[in-house]
Order: sequence, then structure tokens, then C-alpha cells
Amino acid sequence: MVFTVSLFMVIQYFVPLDSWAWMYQYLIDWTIIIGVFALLLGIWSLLRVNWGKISRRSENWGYAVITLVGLFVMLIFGFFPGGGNLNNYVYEHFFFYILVPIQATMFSLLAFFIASAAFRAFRARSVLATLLLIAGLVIMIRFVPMGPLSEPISDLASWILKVPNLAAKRAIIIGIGLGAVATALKIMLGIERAYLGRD
Amino acid sequence: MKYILPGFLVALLLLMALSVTAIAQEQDETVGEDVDTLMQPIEQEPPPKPVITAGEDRPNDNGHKLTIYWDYPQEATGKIDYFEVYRAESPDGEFKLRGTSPSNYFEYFDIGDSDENAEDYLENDKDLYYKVVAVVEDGPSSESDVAGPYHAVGQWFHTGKVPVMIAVIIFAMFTIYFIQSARKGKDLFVRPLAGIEAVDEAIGRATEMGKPILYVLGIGTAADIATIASFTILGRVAKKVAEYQTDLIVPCYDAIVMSVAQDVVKSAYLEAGRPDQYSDDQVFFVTNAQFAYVAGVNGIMVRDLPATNFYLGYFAAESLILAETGNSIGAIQIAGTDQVTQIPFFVVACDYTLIGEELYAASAYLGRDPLLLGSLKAEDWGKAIFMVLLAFGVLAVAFGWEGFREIVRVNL
Amino acid sequence: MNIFDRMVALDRRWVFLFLFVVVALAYFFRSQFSVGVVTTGEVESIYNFIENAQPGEKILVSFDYDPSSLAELHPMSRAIMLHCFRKGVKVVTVTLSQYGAGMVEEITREVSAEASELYGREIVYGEDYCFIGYRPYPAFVILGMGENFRVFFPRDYYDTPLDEIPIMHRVRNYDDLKGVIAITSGTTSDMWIIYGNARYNMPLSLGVTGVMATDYYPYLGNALFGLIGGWKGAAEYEKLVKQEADANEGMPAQVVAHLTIVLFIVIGNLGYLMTERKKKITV
Amino acid sequence: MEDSMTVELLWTTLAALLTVATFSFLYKDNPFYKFAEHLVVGVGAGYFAVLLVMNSLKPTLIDRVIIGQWWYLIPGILGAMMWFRFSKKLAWLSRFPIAFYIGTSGVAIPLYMYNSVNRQLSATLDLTPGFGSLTEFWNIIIVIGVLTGLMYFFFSKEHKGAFGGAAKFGIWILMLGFGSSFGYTVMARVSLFVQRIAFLEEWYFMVKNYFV
Repeated sequence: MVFTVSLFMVIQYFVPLDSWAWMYQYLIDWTIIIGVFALLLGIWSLLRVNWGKISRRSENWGYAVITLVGLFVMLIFGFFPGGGNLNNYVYEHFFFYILVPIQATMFSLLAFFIASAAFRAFRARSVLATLLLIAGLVIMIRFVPMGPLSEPISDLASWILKVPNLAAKRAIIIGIGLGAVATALKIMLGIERAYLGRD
Repeated sequence: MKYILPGFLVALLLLMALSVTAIAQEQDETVGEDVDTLMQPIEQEPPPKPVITAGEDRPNDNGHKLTIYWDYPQEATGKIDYFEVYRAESPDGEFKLRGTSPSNYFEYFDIGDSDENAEDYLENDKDLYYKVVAVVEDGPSSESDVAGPYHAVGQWFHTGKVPVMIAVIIFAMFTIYFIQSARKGKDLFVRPLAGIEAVDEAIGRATEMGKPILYVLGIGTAADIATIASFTILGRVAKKVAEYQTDLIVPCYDAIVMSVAQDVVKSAYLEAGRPDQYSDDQVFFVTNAQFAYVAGVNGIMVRDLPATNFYLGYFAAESLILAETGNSIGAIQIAGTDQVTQIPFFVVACDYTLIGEELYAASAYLGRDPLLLGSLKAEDWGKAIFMVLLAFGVLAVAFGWEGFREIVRVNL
Repeated sequence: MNIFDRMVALDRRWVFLFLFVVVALAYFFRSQFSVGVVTTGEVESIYNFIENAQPGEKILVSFDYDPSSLAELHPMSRAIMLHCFRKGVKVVTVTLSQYGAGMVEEITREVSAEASELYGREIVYGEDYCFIGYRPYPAFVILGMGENFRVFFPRDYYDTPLDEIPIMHRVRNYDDLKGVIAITSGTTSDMWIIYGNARYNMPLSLGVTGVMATDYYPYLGNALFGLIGGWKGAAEYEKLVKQEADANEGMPAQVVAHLTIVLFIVIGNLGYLMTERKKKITV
Repeated sequence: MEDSMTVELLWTTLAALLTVATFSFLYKDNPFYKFAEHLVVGVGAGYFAVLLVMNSLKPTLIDRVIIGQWWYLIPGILGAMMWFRFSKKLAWLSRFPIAFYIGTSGVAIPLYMYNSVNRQLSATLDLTPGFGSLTEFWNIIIVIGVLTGLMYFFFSKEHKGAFGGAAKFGIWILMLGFGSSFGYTVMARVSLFVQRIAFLEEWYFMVKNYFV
């Protein structure tokens, strides 16, 4: 199964015909459909874990209730017979006023973590760490007005972005490309099959 | 063995050269048409008639597209405003306006829809007739003779992608060859990777401290190569964890990934002889909203205080949030991803990082499975060939053989 | 524990607190002080490109982002369009983002109103700018526009045939434009390079979000003649056209944030080097 | 009018409080963060469950089967086979959809080959190498950087001698690249934070306007 599907996926890339494009789209639809069916397993797992916490009265079990309430509010108002759809008032407002702000704030925590990571790791411990430090510092200082120094720093920053940054990215991308193709081939040939639960 | 590499290289170059000449010939044909230089009888008005010279299918596609070329006296272009292009299914059928072209361009690319039900549908392999009208907005226009029939056709093979195909075939042959030779028991040397060596130590540390191990598969789907590579590593890690009788926590982002991870961990425990210790509560689904997932995993970290964190798989912006939170609880962290943009953050914030392809290699390293190791050898050869091609190409271009660029170029 | 040890082992929460406070303050008092933004070559080259254009020349601006990246990309869109209107360069706009159309309408309306007021001449749709609309499958659209704009856009967004719009008269494809500026928040930037520049070789420059910018530096000088990255790039452009607004307002916060991080890195290293030296002496 | 303003203010206040609760994680784990975290996990899962069913399952499966495209029932059956995981005896059936799903990863073979190998090769060759100008010289350095960087990734060769030296140069280049990416990203992350501050400021003005 894996082999046939994989092989088709490889060959379709080279064939521009309509019939093949249709087949490809059809198979991609399969993955979407399987994904949605599987989602039920995910929801089940979420229920199980949280229900377990509540019934065991384990530490912080009260918070498990909040998770379940959030989940059921979304499911009920989203699927509500008659009124249930993506534009349902509760569903929409929970999205805009709960999901969006918390996710955006989680994302913005990065501003702090990037600072603490830099503070901790950008130390001149070894040649490698020093190179990391120098490149990072030059790019960051580019932001700060430094009078006459600004121009050379800005040039240096551009150089780092254009030369070593490019070379580094390319080397990594090429390696990843070959590695990914090799891994995909192994999957196709059934050599890498840990995902089936056996070695 | 020694001659395999140069042999392949020569074959590769030959094949590429062949495909390029094929493409070049195709392109030549497009200019081959004789230019019709018959002078139009000079009239006061209307302007001269356009003369349709060709209607060609566009190569390397699914059809449904035609390019129409026509001739027009250069000196008359100033007198007209634009051209209109009409199409019909028979010479005396109903001509429908397809579009316009500015007065100084004598070609039109007719793109039809490939959907039968669309209004704009252009059927493949069907006779189509065209005429072009030179339009003068405030005066009489002149119409070309009907030309055709022309056909749009879908192609079986995309010739522009030949270099990709050659690369895939060669690389597949390498992989199969080295896996076969590994199967025969040939010993293959692999250099140690710090991140891999650390895995045992990290699991041992958690055991000593009596703390759990957290394994994050990332936010990819089960069809992402990085996630699949991570499954294999998860299997190895889970087996060791089961042997040491430490707790393993695997919070998942995707339901299919969760299902597969459950199978993987369950069978690893079985293999280690401790199936009774496994429970589906260890490998569970959190949520499939990116930063909600991060919030959940962060919560697990600060409450369950794992001693070792693995982040292996597909990661996006959450990489640094996870790694910094993990660092703040003092966990040993081993990370790896094939997402180029996230590697720097893992390198900075984690103790060990598998950079890019090292993630794929990790499964082979951990298992010491000769079949998997064989493919590492193939990857190395792939890299070597690439390097030779690159070095040769740069020299070739530097010494003026610019055509080499076109030999390796993929024309989508 | 002396001061240097403390510098090394500083609790990360001090970093967080300091950063939070200074950035918040810098943002609240953004109108109080301005930062001298240093302009970079990659932004200047876009500025010069438009500056050197003759009045009446045309450029294509593609707004390939949706409302979620509006905050980061809108300032550069505004600055570029104002510059074009000031120079009398005509702007053809298009969007390759599904949710972009409404946004483009809004931006063009706002900016043309602002420009009319600033430069004392009416900015007219069809004369100074036009919006040809949205089509899905960006790669195909980019290729199609390389052949003829009319392939995918026989009519503009408001259903006027392209040949009846004064700007589009005698404009067939990229060859008839001075260049293309694509302001994008996603994969369309790659497509502009691969399908646009590589195939049709028109002058191309990109405006991208801060995260994406490093990926496109490599193309500078070959595929791209200029690059505007995130707020910093937008602030530079605003400064060049002397229309400081949103992006420059965000700059004080950016500068103090960068300064804070640099400062903490210096503290960390100073502490580290001093303790290392001490270790060597005692041993 | 008054009412809709009150309602909007209440929702925005909720969002503002949740924003602050999430920020409190920077100090340490606390009940407010726990509340926000558990809420967002539940809401997120519910949101996507509804979205996927309405936007993916309905148009790709249900709507099509209704108009008679019965062949879309096949993936439906395959999908339903995932559910056999709940049964111990029939759990093996769920391997078919998984095997299919993983099989689609084959698409990566040509795509990665094209994007990471062919395209990178062409892109590197498109640079003009030479010693005529500084840019041309740097282009040669780029090529050397790519070559040595790749050497670093060789698995079957020990980093010794000349090869080891080259690989070392390769990792230096990699580190410079990582540092610059890291440094550049600071700007984007700070703008995210500024946007949250802007949101809080907006909320503050909203409250002020409401009561004044």
C-alpha cells in the first residue's frame, strides 16, 4: 500500500495530464478525509485524559473541567442543530476573544525568550559560540543608531546576511533534501517502518 | 566500485545534454514559420489586416492552452488601438471574443479552463479556429482571415523536469545499492554524532532523578518526513525508557500522529518486555491550534518537571518557546528539525541539536541497523556528486561555458 | 558571590521584566521621541528606482498578504505608494492573496486620499493607479501576467475592460512596466522569484515580513534589486520619502528592545570573562 | 447602541485579562496562567474540530456523495477504519488508513529533490563567480561555504586531516548563518510583543471612553 501510493506520488510529479492531476487531487482529498475521521480519536484522547484527572481528583483537576467546558462550548455551538455553523455567535466570539488573544500572546512570549536565550547562550565560550555571538550582535546592533559607526555595521550586517548566511542555509537545505529523499525512499521500500508499531 | 561514480556522472551529463537538445529543438520550431510579407492593398481606412501565422500548443502542461501568433506591418501599429482575438469551433461557426492584445504585440496566449463545466473551457484535441481583429476605436476595424484548425494537447511527460528525474533515479539507485551491500553484511563506518551519543545519558539521568521524559513530535502531520523519522527515534527511546522503567510523556498535536505514536510506544514497551507499563494516557492529544498546543506543553513541563526533553520533528515558531521553558526547569534537551528557520533557535537554547539531515540519520544511528546505515552512505555519495557537479559547474561557468547552467536547470 | 558571578547567573526573569518595562514605555511614549533610522542599501535601491523613474512610467505592486500580516506590511505599502504618487509614477496593483482584495481596496483608497492632500493634486483611479484584482493559483497568475495581463485579468476589479483603463493602454506584460514590487507574507515571494524574475527577467524587489527577510538576502543583486524587511525596512522607506508614520512609531520600541538584548549579552559576557579569568588565577 | 458597546467592552476585557494571564507565565506558573492554558487547549481543539468538519469533511466528502460522486465513499470508509482502534481485535484495520497516509509522503521525493537539490544547484551556478569585482569574489566564498558546509554533514567520514579542516570551516560558516538568523528574528518577535501592548492600550482607551 505504502509502496503503490508513494510510487504514484513520485510519478505524478512528472506527468502534467489532467487525468493524473485529478487522481492526485482525489488522493489528497483522501488524506483530508482520513485526517478528519482521526480527529475524533484526538478528541476522545483529550476527553479520556481530562476525565481521568477529574475522576481521580488528581492535583489541578479543576483545570481539567475548564478544558472540557471550552471544548464542549465550541462543539455544541459549532454543531448546534439549526443554528450551528462557523458564524455562530458564541463560536465566533470564543474564537476572537479567547483563542486569538491567548495564542497571539503565547506567540509574543518569543520576544522574551529570544532575549533570555541570547543572554544565556551568546557567550564567548568557544570559537563556535563566539561566531554565533558576533553574527547575532552585528545584526542586532544594526538597529541601534550609532552615528558614524552605523554605516560600516550596516554593511557588515548585509555581508553576513548575503554571504555566510546564504552558504549556511544552502548547505543545510541540500543536506536536508538528500536526507528527506533517502528517508522517503526507505519508507517507500518498507525499510523504515517503525510507524507501523514494529521494527 | 571505483568506477561507479565517474560512470554515473558521465551518464548523467549525457542524459541531461540529450534532454536539453530536445528542448532546444522544440523551441526552434516556434520561429520556423515563414513570414508573410505580402503587402496589403493600401486603403484610406480601415487599417491593414492581421495575418495569423501559427497557433501552438504550450508544451509541458495539461493542454487547454494555445498561443496564437500573427503578423502585422510595424508601421501600421500606430494607427490601431489594440487587437481582439476571437475563437470558434468551426471556420463558419460563432466566433467568441477571447481577449485583447496591445497594438504593438502580435501574439495572444489563450488560456482556457481545464474544467469541463467552466464557461471558459478549452477542450483538448479539438479543432479550434481563430481570427484577429485590428481595432480602431473611432473608425472601421479590419479582420484577419480565419486560421486553423489548431489543437491544444496535454503531454505525458514534462520535459523540463528531466534533471529532477535523473537526480531521483540516480539517488534511488545509490540507496538501493548501499542497502543491498549492507544487507550482505558489509561493515559501514559512521562518525559519532554528539546529539545521538547523549540520548542514553539523558534517559539515564531522568531515571536517576526519578523524573519523567518528555518527547515532543512537533506540529507536523504523519506524512511529513521529519515526523516519520521522529517515530523511529521515538521507538528507540521508548524501548530504553521501558527498560529503565522511567515515565514517558508524549503530547501530540495531530490525531493521526498520536495514533501512530501510540502504536510505536506500545510495541516498544512490548519489545522491552514490559507491555503492562504502557497506557494510552502517556501518548495523548493536546490540541491542534499551534500556540494553544505550546501553552499546553509548557504547562506539562512546569508541572511534571521532566528531566529530559526531546524535540524531534517538524517545528515552527514554537521551537524557542518550548526550548526556553525546558531550559528554565533545568531539563537536558535534545532537539532536531528539518526546518531551516528553526535550527538556530534549537542550537542556541538546547544542549544538543541534530541539524537538518542529522535528524533523519538519527534513526539509523540509534538502531545500528545495517539497512538504515546503508542509506547514510547513499546520502554521502549524493552529497559528493552534488559537490562535484557544483564545483565543476562553477568552473565551467567561470571559464565561459554558460550553457552548463541550462543543462542542470529545471524548467517548470 | 561577587558582582561578576551575579552577572553570569542573573535570573532570566530580570531580563524579562526589564525588557517588558522598557519596550512598553518606549511604545507608550512613542510620540515623544524619534529614532534616527539608518537607511540600508537594499531599501535605498528601491527608493532610487522610483526616484529615477520618469513621471508616467508604470510599476506593478502586488499585495500578497492578508489582514493578519497587515500590521507589519501595511506601512511599507503606504510609503511606496506615496512615493510613486509624489513622483507621478503610475501604480498597477494586484493581489495574489485570497483575503487580499478588500484590503487592497482599502489601502489604495486611503493612500490616494492621503496623497491627494499631501501633493495637492487629485489622485485618480485609472489615471494614477488601478487595481486589477485577485486570481487564485499565484504561480500561474505570475506566469500569465508575464505573457499578457489580460490572460487572467481581462477586466479590472471593478469590471472595466483593461484596455479602457488609461494606465493599462499599451501595457501588455512586465516588459511594459518599469518593474515589480511584491509585498508578500508567504510563499508568493518565492514564486515571484522563480516564475517572475527567473523567467521574464523584469526588475523585481520584495517587501517581506521580518522573519522572512533573511531568506531573501541571497537574492539581492541577482534576482532582486531591493528588499524591504519588516518594520525596520518600512521605517527606512518612510524616512526616505519623509513620511514617517506607523513603522517609525514602532521603532523606539524596536531600538530599545534590541539595545536591551545587546546590553544583557554584554553583561553576560563580561561576567563570564571575569569569572573565567579569576578561575585561572586561583588554579 | 449602549448595550452593544457594553457587550463589546466585556468581550474585549476578557481578551485583555487572558492576555495578561498569559504574560504572567513569564514570572512563574500560576493559577491565572493555568486557567488560560486549559481554556485555550479546550477551545482550540473544539474550534478546529468544528472547522475541519464544516470546511473539510463537508465539501470533500458529504457534499460530493450527495451529488452522486459515490467514489468519495472509499476514503470515507478508509477514514472510518481509523476508529477500529477502539477494538482490540480489529485494531489492525486502522493500519490501512495510516499506511495510506504515510504513503503520500512519497510526494516528498521529487519535491525535495527539486527544491533542495536541483534548485539550489542552479541558484548557486547563477551567481557569477570570478575575481573581477568584490561581489564575484564573495560568490566564490559562498560556493566554498556551501561545499565545506556539506562536508560537515558527511556521516561516513571522520573529521580528520584536510577533510576535518574543511568541515571545521563549514561549521564556522553554519554558526555565522545561525547567529545572523537569530539576530534578525528579534525584530519580528519584538513586533509581536508590541502588537500585544498596542492591543492592551486599545483596551485601556476603550474602558476610558466608556466611563468618561
